[in-house]
Amino acid sequence: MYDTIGIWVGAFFTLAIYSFLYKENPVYRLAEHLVVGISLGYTMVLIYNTVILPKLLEPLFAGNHWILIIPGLLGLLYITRFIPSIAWLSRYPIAFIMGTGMGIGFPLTMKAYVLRQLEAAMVPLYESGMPWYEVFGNIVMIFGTLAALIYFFFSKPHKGLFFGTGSKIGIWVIMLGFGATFGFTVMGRISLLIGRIQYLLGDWLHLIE
Amino acid sequence: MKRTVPLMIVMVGGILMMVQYFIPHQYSQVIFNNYLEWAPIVGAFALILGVGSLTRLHTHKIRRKAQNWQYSWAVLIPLFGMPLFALIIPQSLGGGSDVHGVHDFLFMHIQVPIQSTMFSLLAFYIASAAFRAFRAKSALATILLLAAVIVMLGQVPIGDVLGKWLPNTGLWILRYPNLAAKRAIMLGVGFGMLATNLKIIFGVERNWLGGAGK
Amino acid sequence: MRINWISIPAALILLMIPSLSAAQDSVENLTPTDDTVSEVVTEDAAAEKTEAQPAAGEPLLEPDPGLDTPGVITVQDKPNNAGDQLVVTFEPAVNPEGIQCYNVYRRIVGEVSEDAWNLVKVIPADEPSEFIDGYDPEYPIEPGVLYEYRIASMSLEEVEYFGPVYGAEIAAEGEWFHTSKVRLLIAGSLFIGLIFYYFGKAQRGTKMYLRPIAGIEAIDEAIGRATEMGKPILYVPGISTISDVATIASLTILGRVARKIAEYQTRIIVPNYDPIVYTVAEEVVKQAYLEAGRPDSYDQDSVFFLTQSQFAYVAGVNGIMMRDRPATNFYLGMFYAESLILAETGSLSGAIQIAGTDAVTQLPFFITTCDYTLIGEELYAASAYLGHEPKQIGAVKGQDACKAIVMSLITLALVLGILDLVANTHTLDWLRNLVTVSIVE
Amino acid sequence: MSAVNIWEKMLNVDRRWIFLGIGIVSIVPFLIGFGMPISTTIEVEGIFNFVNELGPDDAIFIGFDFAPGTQAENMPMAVAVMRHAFHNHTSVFMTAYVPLGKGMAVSALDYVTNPKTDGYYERVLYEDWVDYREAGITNKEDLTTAWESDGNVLPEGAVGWVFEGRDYVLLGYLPLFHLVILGMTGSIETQFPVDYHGNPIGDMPILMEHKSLRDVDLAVTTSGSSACVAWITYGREKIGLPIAFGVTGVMATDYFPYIQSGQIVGQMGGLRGAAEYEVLLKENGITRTTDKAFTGMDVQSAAHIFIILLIVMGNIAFFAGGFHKQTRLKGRR
Repeated sequence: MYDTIGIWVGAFFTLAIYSFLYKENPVYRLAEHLVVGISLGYTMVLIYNTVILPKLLEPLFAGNHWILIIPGLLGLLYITRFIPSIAWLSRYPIAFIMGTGMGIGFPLTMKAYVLRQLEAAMVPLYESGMPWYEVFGNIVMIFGTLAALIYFFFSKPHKGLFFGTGSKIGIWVIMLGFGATFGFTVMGRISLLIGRIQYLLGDWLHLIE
Repeated sequence: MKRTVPLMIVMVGGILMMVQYFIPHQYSQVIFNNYLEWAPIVGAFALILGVGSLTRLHTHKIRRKAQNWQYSWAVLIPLFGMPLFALIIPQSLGGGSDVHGVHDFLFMHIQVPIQSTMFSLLAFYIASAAFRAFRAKSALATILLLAAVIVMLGQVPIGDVLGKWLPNTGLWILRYPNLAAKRAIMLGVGFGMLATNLKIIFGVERNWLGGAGK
Repeated sequence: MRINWISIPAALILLMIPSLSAAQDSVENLTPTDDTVSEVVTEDAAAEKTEAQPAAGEPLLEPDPGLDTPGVITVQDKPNNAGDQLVVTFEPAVNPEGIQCYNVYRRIVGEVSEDAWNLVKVIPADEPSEFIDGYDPEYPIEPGVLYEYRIASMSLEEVEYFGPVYGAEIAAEGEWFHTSKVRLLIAGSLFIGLIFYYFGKAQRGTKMYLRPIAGIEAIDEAIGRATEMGKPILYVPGISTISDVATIASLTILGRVARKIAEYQTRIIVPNYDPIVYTVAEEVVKQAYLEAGRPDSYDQDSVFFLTQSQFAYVAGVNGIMMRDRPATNFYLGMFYAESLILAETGSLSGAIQIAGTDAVTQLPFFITTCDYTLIGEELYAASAYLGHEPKQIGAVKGQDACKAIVMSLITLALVLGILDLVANTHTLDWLRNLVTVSIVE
Repeated sequence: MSAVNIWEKMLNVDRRWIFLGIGIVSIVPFLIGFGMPISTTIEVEGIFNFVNELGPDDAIFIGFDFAPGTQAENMPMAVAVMRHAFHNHTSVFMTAYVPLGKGMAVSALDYVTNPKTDGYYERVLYEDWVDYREAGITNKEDLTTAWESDGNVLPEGAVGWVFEGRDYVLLGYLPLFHLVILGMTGSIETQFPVDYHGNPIGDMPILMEHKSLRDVDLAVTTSGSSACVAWITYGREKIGLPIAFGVTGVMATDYFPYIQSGQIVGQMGGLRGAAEYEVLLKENGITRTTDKAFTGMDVQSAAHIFIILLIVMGNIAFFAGGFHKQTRLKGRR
């Protein structure tokens, strides 16, 4: 019973959203507003159950973690954002999260985004037993990376053999990459539609398995 | 006090965390472990900002009877109903275990279908845009569209049926030219992120302070 | 300008020398030297040698005299940690027959009660007889504390046969620098150094060259056309928050666009998604009208907050496009799925469209539907170029220098790779090793 | 009526007709069902083979790092990996990077343990086998034997038991999850003292054997945002934890560099990636049938063809109608 009602309600709201394709209407507007309220309400419960209660209140009331008052108070400063005269106090917790996050991120980004990628770009063009299309692929990969980097190089005009031709090849490679992204994006959007149709035809109407 | 202290917090915090990475010593670990304990607590309160501004926006709408103000109730009621049902009256609808409460019903059978459907609207828009806006206006746009068509055909079973070269070419584009483009972008973005990290830590970039008075 | 280019190979060499030495360091770390190995103290070894202790819950079985126990245990401090790990090596039993696994027990020296022994590791008999103790969060190793170890061979019937107790002579200690992170430190310092070098240069007022970005010309031209047609201009600053780099860049460009518009006396429409971005955007446009000397022609209603719901925002902006028929649409900033719907409607309304974002997944849609697109970093660079803030230009320069280093290294690798192929050498591996950062700490 | 007007009329067709077209194209193949075969790629095989090598002593993480918006793509991936792990008796930890991901984890588990699902696993809640735990029976085989010898019969259609706290544990969501990953490299329990039911996880056999991420063999992140990268930056780069990606089609192309550099063991991209995994599961006899992703691929074929036709027709109308001659900007590309 619970499941049946649930699926009917779900199907109703699914169709409510699709009605937007025909025309904007009150049912769509209702669905749109509901989702904003529910998702934030859900997050509130979750944060309370997973952080505020077990990591702040319980240790505090257990009495041996008084130090946790500091992050608690720092967090409460967010509220000052709503009192214009002391709104600047809300910058403190933001600064704490922002600064430490930036600091932690720096070496790790350097490692994952730069050094690892640099290392992986240094591959031999040919190793014994490689089919021709892989060798050709490696050539495209190395020269393509270089050319695309030239395209994003702002200190020199895109003229001459190196910068001119390089950036031109670069933009071609970038366009091939974007073409792939385009194709995959189309695939992704269709997949989401497929998911909904499976829900409507299968879970709701039982027309398909 | 209003600008200097936050900027100092950012700088001290940032440098401390950066240096900490290179020091394996136990003192540095103690700082780090404390930080791991504190950060989620501070971060959790950020939710107040979201809840607060949403409540303010919609109560204003209701009070001023602005256009479509009735719908604001559809935001406010579940916003405060969810915690009410989850924490204070977590009773079950279907009997038995706690998974079948009102709170879970709202999430599983309203939130999930609506959000999934919202995104699937894009499938319709992509079809429409394919016909009305995706133009091979220039050489570059033409390459892009050609690559897209090959990849699109290569990714679905019918590509295999049309000819083995289709999926193979699609995969080749993905594995080599696409990789080169994405790696170059990644390196560029990586440097961009690193530079932004530094600019924020050293107070060159201060936009994040904005919006709370001078 | 010339000096910058000379500094790059110099920096390269700088990068290589220490990393080479670091590579040697890390090799040395792997081979233990004598003074780091502790002397092993045997303690009533003979007494416990044959003593068998049944595991809890198991019936007492006849001790199997054939089951051998492991030999000498050596303990070393593991380098590059907080003093909470020890490397424990033991000699496996000479006769491994009938041994299922080895149970490793540890206790603090001086604690004598029987429950002082903690089972810290179970090693199957066929696995290497070296392990790192201290990963188990339940039985952590305290820095500066001396421990004793003993290992039991467990038979297939789950009976334990204890070997002798060995005391470690050294305690775990934390180090003040992680030697395997040298390369990362060098790369990081090099980056910070370059960025600050260009910051300094920019602040001293050195004029720095940035290549003209074609998008800027397109922007001016598009504004001119809107003026000719007497139609408004739509500026969408993306749907992200103020902390997004793309949003910041977009607001800088908005300033420039608004100034031109104020000069030409055209109308601008800026619908906003984020409340904070809205307040900043309003300031930016007001300021631009002021700078253009026409503060009186600023229209209060031109910058406004629309809604904070993705699809409602799109519907709102689409409505503006169909009603007001702007001659030019700017989409600059961070975009998500809505980019497609915006650009499609705009293209249908016949407007000139200029887009710019660092959201890679949305770029293909902009490229196929818009007249001009700023790709990724071009957006940042354009804003630095237009914003005339010296440090921002300095940062772009610094990043370019780093890209140059990366490009030279990849080129060098390419050359060495070909050399390896032709001359059958192994120079590429050597170069790769220089930039390889170890994963496991 | 001139020729140009026909093209113009065609281009300005009410888009609701196109909406209707894509709607029909996406529904009809479901009702007919071609079941066209799908070939597998090395990117997905990489993950499959990795999980296939794992046994009862090993553990994996499945990160439900997506919101309901992308569940159509991400959910089949997570479900496929979960079924693979349950089949091999590999322990499964479930976490969520985004708040709404916790709900996704719950519904994935519900799906795999739902009697309506073909080849489902019968779930035994943590409190239901407390006696066995207290008697010290925590080994997977012993537990099943003891459980069945006490009169518990595997329901018809089920392919095995899964014990909460032994075969799986649902940890859920925490804010600033990248820091949670960092914290779990030292100890999982300090980050998640209790599971989502509120059971203390420290007493669970699964936790006693896998106390930190160092004791975990693989983390599969199913993600609809850049959340997956955090597993690399904070998990892989810190302790070398092997990572596998299950990402939406929109993001899939961005992460090919990570595959080539060896930072991830493999990647499932979009519905196609999930379908490949389902095919691998079936081919290797781990499941009897393929699942939702595979069924969806027929529709995917039809829809792709339809969209390509639209692009081609649109461009023909555009060029034949002479719209391309309305040059707009000099600096255009």
